[in-house]
Amino acid sequence: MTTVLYDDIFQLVREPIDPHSLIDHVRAPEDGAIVTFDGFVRNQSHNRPTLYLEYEAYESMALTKMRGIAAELHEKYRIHRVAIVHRLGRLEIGETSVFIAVSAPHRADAFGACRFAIDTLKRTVPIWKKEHFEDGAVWADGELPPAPVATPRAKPAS
Amino acid sequence: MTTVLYDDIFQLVREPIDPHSLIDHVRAPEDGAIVTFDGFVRNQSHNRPTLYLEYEAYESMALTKMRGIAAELHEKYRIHRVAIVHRLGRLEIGETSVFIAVSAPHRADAFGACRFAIDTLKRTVPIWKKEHFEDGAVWADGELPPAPVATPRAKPAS
Amino acid sequence: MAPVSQTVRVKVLFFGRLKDVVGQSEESLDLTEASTIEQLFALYSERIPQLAKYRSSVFASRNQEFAAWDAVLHPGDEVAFLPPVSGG
Amino acid sequence: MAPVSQTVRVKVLFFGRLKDVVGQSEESLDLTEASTIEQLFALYSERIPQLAKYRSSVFASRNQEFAAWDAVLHPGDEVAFLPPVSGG
Repeated sequence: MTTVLYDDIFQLVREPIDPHSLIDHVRAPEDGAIVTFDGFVRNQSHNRPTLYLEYEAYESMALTKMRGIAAELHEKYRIHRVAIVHRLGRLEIGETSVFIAVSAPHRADAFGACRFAIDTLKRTVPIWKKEHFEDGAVWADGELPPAPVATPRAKPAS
Repeated sequence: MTTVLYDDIFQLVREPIDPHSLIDHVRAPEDGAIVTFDGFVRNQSHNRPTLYLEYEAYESMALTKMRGIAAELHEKYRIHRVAIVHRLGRLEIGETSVFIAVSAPHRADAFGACRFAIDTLKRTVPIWKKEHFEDGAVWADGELPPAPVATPRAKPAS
Repeated sequence: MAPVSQTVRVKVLFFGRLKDVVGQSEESLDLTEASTIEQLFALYSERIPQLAKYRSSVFASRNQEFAAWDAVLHPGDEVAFLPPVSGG
Repeated sequence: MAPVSQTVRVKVLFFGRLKDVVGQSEESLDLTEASTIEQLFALYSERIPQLAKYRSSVFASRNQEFAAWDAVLHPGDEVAFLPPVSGG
């Protein structure tokens, strides 16, 4: 079994995300392109003014899933490095909740991989958002994982 | 005739590009997503080690074309603001030659617009790159504009 | 030898709105016989009837991987019940 | 009245490898009769024969917009000959 090591970053943080250090991390002279995605807190949700958000995660599984996304990116695209960071806890309007940076020799791979990363994160990484409004708070409607989970029926009990 | 004004940025600069000020410019609380593209100088070209690059532009036309790209982005995508900056003159390995930032309420528009912007810039904005190697310098092979220019034959002389 | 009945200790986690409904985020539970994830959820639904209506939208994980509802639990498993995710 | 022949002064620009071939980036030129962009390029190709081989890959602009080769030049026009672009 081959183990491939990439110098990628996966983090769940409770302090503000610093995009610059993440961009610096993925940037290398053999690349030519970096694409970044910055997701941040909007001032409204479904036309209701938002006060602030709270994010919580199943942290151990979320980190495993983020690592899995990066591995899939390296399989699907010709990229160099990936940084995926999600913030937890209370976030104010305009603050970054998720930041993704991907470096690659060519732009098509950088764009494709960055887009795939955020789309997959939003469907499969166990993180939840609670939206706080003037008149109360609600858990945001979530997204469903992509495919039904296969049943491991054939596996004998060990 | 309606004039729509957007608070976009188009620049040709001879000093290092500062991505942070451009990202700050496009970021607004009604958005939720920023996608950026950072194109920078690779350490090789077709497997020959690059020493440095030089960019030149037909500056007045390049700025007009960049403005045109932004206008097209606002037509095609639901986006908020655009910043497109290209550097000219001598660039060392790892330095950013082009930086594009697009903010939007939703990520699909931010990704689509940012990708469209760099693809269109590379085909239509009159900027040229000279690659300097150990043993000399060559103008890079360029890209052809997308479509043949229509002939204004029917237009009477004024 | 006849099989010896023994308890299966699992760790159970609830997140998001499920945590609010259940009133706690985590507990250790001793199952008196081999159970599936489905049976574990049914156990909680008996205790907290309003949990049942979330069944169709809930996902389950075992040991940090999405798991099928008919997966049989083993001693030491960590099971989590997950509402549709909304990160990003 | 019979048309009066008069010179058409245009500004001509060369970029990238064309600038190297022509040896200058910009000049003002008085055309003695109405000319197209094609004819203007031919004029330079007579002066600098090796320019002709670039014809098929060159684009022309008039007043900062891509222009057709059969576009007729007017006084004050700014014409540029552009190799395939390689920015980004």
